[in-house]
Amino acid sequence: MLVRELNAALHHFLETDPRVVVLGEDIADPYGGAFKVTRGLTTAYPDRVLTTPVSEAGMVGVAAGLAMSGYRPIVEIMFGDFVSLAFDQIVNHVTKYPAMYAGRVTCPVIVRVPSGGHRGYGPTHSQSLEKHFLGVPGLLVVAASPFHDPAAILGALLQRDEPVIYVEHKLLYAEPIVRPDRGRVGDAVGREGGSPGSLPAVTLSFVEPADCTATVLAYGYTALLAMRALEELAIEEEVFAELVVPAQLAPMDWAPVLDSVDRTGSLVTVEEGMAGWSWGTQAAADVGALRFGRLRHPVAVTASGPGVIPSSRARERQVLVGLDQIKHAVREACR
Amino acid sequence: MLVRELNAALHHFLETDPRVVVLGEDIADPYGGAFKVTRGLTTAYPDRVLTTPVSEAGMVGVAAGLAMSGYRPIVEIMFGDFVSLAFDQIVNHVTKYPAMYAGRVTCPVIVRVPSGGHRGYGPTHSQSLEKHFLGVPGLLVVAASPFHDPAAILGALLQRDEPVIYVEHKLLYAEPIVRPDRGRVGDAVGREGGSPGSLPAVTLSFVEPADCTATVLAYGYTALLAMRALEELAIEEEVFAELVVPAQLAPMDWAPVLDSVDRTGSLVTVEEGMAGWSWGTQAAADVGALRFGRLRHPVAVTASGPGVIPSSRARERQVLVGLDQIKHAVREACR
Amino acid sequence: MRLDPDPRLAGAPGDPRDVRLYRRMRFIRRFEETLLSLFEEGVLNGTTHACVGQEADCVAVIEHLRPGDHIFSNHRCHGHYLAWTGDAVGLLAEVMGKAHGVVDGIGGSQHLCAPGFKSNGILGGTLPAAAGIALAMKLADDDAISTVFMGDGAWGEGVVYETMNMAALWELPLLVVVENNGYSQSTPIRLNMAGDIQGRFAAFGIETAHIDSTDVLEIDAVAARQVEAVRSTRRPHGLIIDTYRLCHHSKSDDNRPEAEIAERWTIEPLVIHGRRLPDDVRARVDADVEGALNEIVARELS
Amino acid sequence: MRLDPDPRLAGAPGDPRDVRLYRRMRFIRRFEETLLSLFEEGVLNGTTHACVGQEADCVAVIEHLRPGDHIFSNHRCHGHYLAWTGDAVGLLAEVMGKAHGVVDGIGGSQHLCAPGFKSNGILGGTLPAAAGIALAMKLADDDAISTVFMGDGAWGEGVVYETMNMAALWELPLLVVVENNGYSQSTPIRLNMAGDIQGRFAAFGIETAHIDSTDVLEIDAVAARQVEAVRSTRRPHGLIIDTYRLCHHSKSDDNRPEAEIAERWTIEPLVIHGRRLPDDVRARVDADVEGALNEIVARELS
Ligand SMILES: Cc1ncc(C[n+]2csc(CCOP(=O)(O)OP(=O)(O)O)c2C)c(N)n1
Ligand SMILES: Cc1ncc(C[n+]2csc(CCOP(=O)(O)OP(=O)(O)O)c2C)c(N)n1
Ligand SMILES: [Mg+2]
Ligand SMILES: [Mg+2]
Repeated sequence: MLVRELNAALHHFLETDPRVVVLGEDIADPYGGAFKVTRGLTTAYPDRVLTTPVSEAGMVGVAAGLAMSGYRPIVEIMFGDFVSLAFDQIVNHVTKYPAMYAGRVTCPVIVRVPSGGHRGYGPTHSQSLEKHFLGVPGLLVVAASPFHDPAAILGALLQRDEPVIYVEHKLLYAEPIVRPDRGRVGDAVGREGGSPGSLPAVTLSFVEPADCTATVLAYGYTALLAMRALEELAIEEEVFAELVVPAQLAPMDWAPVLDSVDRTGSLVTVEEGMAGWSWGTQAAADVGALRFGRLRHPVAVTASGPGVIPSSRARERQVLVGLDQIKHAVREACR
Repeated sequence: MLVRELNAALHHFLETDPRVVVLGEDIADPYGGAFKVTRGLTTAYPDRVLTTPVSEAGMVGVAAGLAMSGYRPIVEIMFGDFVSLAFDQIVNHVTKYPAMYAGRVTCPVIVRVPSGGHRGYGPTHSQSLEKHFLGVPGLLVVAASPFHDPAAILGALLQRDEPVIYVEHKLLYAEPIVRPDRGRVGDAVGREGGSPGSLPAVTLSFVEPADCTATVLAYGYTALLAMRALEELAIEEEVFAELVVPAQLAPMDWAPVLDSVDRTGSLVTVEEGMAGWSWGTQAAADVGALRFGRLRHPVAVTASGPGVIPSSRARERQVLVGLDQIKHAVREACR
Repeated sequence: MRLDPDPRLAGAPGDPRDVRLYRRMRFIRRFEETLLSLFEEGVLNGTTHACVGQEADCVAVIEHLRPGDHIFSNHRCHGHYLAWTGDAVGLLAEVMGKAHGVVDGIGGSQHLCAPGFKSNGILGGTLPAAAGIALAMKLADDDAISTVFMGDGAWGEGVVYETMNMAALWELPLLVVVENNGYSQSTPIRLNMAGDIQGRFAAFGIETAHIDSTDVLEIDAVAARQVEAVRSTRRPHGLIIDTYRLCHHSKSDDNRPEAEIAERWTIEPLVIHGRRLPDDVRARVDADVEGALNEIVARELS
Repeated sequence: MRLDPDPRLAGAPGDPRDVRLYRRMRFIRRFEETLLSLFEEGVLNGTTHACVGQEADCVAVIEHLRPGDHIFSNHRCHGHYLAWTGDAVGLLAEVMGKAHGVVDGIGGSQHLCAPGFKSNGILGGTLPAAAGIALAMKLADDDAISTVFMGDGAWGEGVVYETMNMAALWELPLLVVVENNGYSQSTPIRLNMAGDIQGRFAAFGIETAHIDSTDVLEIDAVAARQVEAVRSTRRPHGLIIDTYRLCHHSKSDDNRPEAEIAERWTIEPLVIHGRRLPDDVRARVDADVEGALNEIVARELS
């Protein structure tokens, strides 16, 4: 389960890396954080794990100071919806310092944002706001996925000097992590790949890649939905597509995507964030340009809404990207 | 001059519309605001024009309360770079209220953001952060332009109920506003157009539209740069392109763009914001899809950086979109 | 304002004041308890923040507000909403995500809107909006006041201080009611707050009353003074009520010492004020509330 | 720390303390005046915020800081930077946008970084970073302290209060120096601040010293106490210095009453402290500073 693996990873890095400091609201034991990702940390490392007041901007700012002093702060924003309060600290402080000080400092702050809907938490506790942080110069936007080892990802991020927003979809917490292993990802054919310097992407399909006629690019919880969509389409309709799941959303490593698109000739992107200037639009722009004239269809950007996320479960389902919407897009793309 | 016309417009609307309230830092006379857009307002309308403490989040929040009470607050963020501090108020309050209250309220807050570089103000006083607000559900993002009457735009916005971010590039303040008039825009052939419900876009060219072989989509100060680029290309190289300048950046009305692209078969977008998930990527995605297979080239998204905006003028020029970069992109697109 | 609520819940004609206050607190208590059990039964989903134990604040403060006034509430808003509107049907339907809910099932438990009432689950961010509403009242130059309810934890948010400063500078008719239940979600106030809440108001020269009580009559007296002070002076005032939350923060997230909770059950608002009523009267009111709520729940669940 | 600066500017060996303090203030004053005239001549572009009139704060406070300590400054950072580093060449080159500037000409006037020193032009947002640096010092368990300079106007920003709360709660070795020059850009403090600055610190239980003075010796004595207090108690402290800015806020934006400004010229730091030096000594120091700065300017402009 993602929540257990993340919790174990945090214990591990606090244990092995004295530079790691964890900050967040209500993370102290016995409560151990709203989603229990931080359970046990204050007990084991009272000095380097601080439960903070309800001050999202302040805690990210404190993390900036720690990071510029050689520490590796990991900040939990209780609900990703509240990272909006740290927008200035991330845009005008954390990401600015290394560049505007001409490289005299690094500011490797990792901001964890438990995000996403499907829980009926309503308009201010269900959002996926990461799209607003894409393209902030110097910022890495990374997403937990059902197919990436969170410890490996966090470990890689702790080796790098860029600040990071790490998106964790709430619905993934209770999901198992299925790692690529000897050419398979669970029931699917799959492998990990990507360019040096970028976090790896996982590519998988339910038939041989050569038989896939579309590429689906999805991250986080929508990667899980997309996998289900591909499985159902393969079994029920003999429609075959390949799924590419990046861990790194920005900057984007297009290599694994292009590798697949060059086989399938068609691309669908899926994200839970609201439509309009969303993550997938950059895929449409870049892949559309890099493979101009070589795609059978325009890149299909699949997103939610736009609109607020209603607390009524029935209405929430209508707004958020779902299985049917994904299957429809993939069906079209496979034609 | 934009600054004079904006100032006159604010005087006019305060005079004619008792719902209008103006808030901002250092806007009181005799200082009259950092860029003098608000000069004279506190003297003429002391009750409805308030100089505020240095509290960007607070003043936008106060505006939200005023707006939900039937007023029409216009907030000045001294430098657009600081709108980052109001990100939560805009995303989780101002734009949320109308939708999450099921239409029981409107929250028509207008946030003015003097933005942009080319003045050597350095990394935190030169940015164009509007791209991060594109695609916020319920939010209009609008930009002042050299070809749009600011009074007409503000008047139209005051008739609407959506919250607005109104981007004013600092370099436009001292520029004259050239209005489309009887088929001409200054020395160019041009007209205003667009779909009902959207603010009009201005389309212009230095030769007959039929002779243009590319469309350039640019807003704000880059529209002025693009116009120069087109003029020079026309005169020096006999390369002819058509310029489309929208006032409304999000949601985007593609009609005037498609109208031009259907003639030229090629599209270049220009913006001063940082590359990556920028305004132009949505044009690439949408126009690329709407005119799939009918464009000669991929949509060329032209933006700055990415990176910080150095205070050194020489280095700043290297980072910000400039005339040569635009001319190069247009030359390629016209082929 | 009232959305013609059931008199058995919001107050029956001819209720003496003591009875009326008890009835209204009992109504809120039983509504919240009903909601929590519906969650446990899995009938409801999403999240909720009940105000069990804090009913005296809602009722005592809102007794002194009138049509034209405005209330801005936070995530723990049911008591405020019910005390203001009496609208049990709309709120239950809203939490159930129904179309006839307060805001059509879109906002849910923490995002309510009715004439003179709004709430938002983003902590602290509601304060400047409440100040803006107060500014609108100032511009309209009437005697209405804007009231905002916040907790102890919300003092972590910077925008709260930005608002205090503007409200004091501009002399806005704003009443800031702090329901200090000693905890911010799981965190005791000593781990979240340096200094104290009185000092936070004092820093801006805002006159504040502080009461440590769950007795609706005691709170009522102080609330009356503060509401009247804002109304007449047109300046912001604070009202700090030290209270206690008897339920979970949300649904199943309580790590507080059992002894601490148990002790607070002995001095909760219904116990304290209930004693003042003859047993038969109290029994009748309890029956009224039970009857009215059961009808509503039955109707909404059918 | 010092980037082996010119002793004629940063302090000559064997300078008696009085002379040293005067020299360092004179250095900052003349550097800023030189910069402003270069702007007027159009040699420089962009923007700058000079600290003419506030030199006593920079010098008196930073006298008591030592290698290992850290300073976080704001938009008006030249005096702090020069007092800490003595690096006139780097700062002039930086403002001129040259590659050998403090940060290669990228940051410019308000975004400086040197060992133990940083500044940022975003008001208030520097405070949590300074607190984070203090937290790092606390974790390292040495006796270093983190100092942050802010103005009266920056108290408008909410994150300042979020920081005060955390710094006090977590007992961080943070010294918050408030240079209260009575104006936020064009706005007098009475239009920007309800209550007073002392009250803002008191709200968080942070011990604060307040001095209304432009006399470097008076400020020096108080600063010594506050720096020592933070160093020894490892708890945050405040230092409020009421002062006055004699130059424009930035380059040409001063609407303050001329009489007010004129009066402050009669009690500015160099006048007050200069009186204490024999005329010949003062003349020699002035000549030192003039000579050294002229050489630097000539070299950078050539
Ligand atoms: C900006 C923001 N940060 C964090 C949260 C998560 N959260 C919801 S309630 C709560 C505790 C609030 O405590 P308090 O203000 O004392 O109110 P109480 O719950 O005690 O009534 C927190 C941290 C939030 N809703 N908004
Ligand atoms: C977040 C933010 N808002 C607004 C500004 C614009 N600004 C620059 S300096 C200044 C006034 C600051 O006043 P104060 O803190 O008293 O410092 P002083 O200039 O008097 O030294 C303002 C409003 C800014 N730099 N940052
Ligand atoms: Mg509480
Ligand atoms: Mg000042």
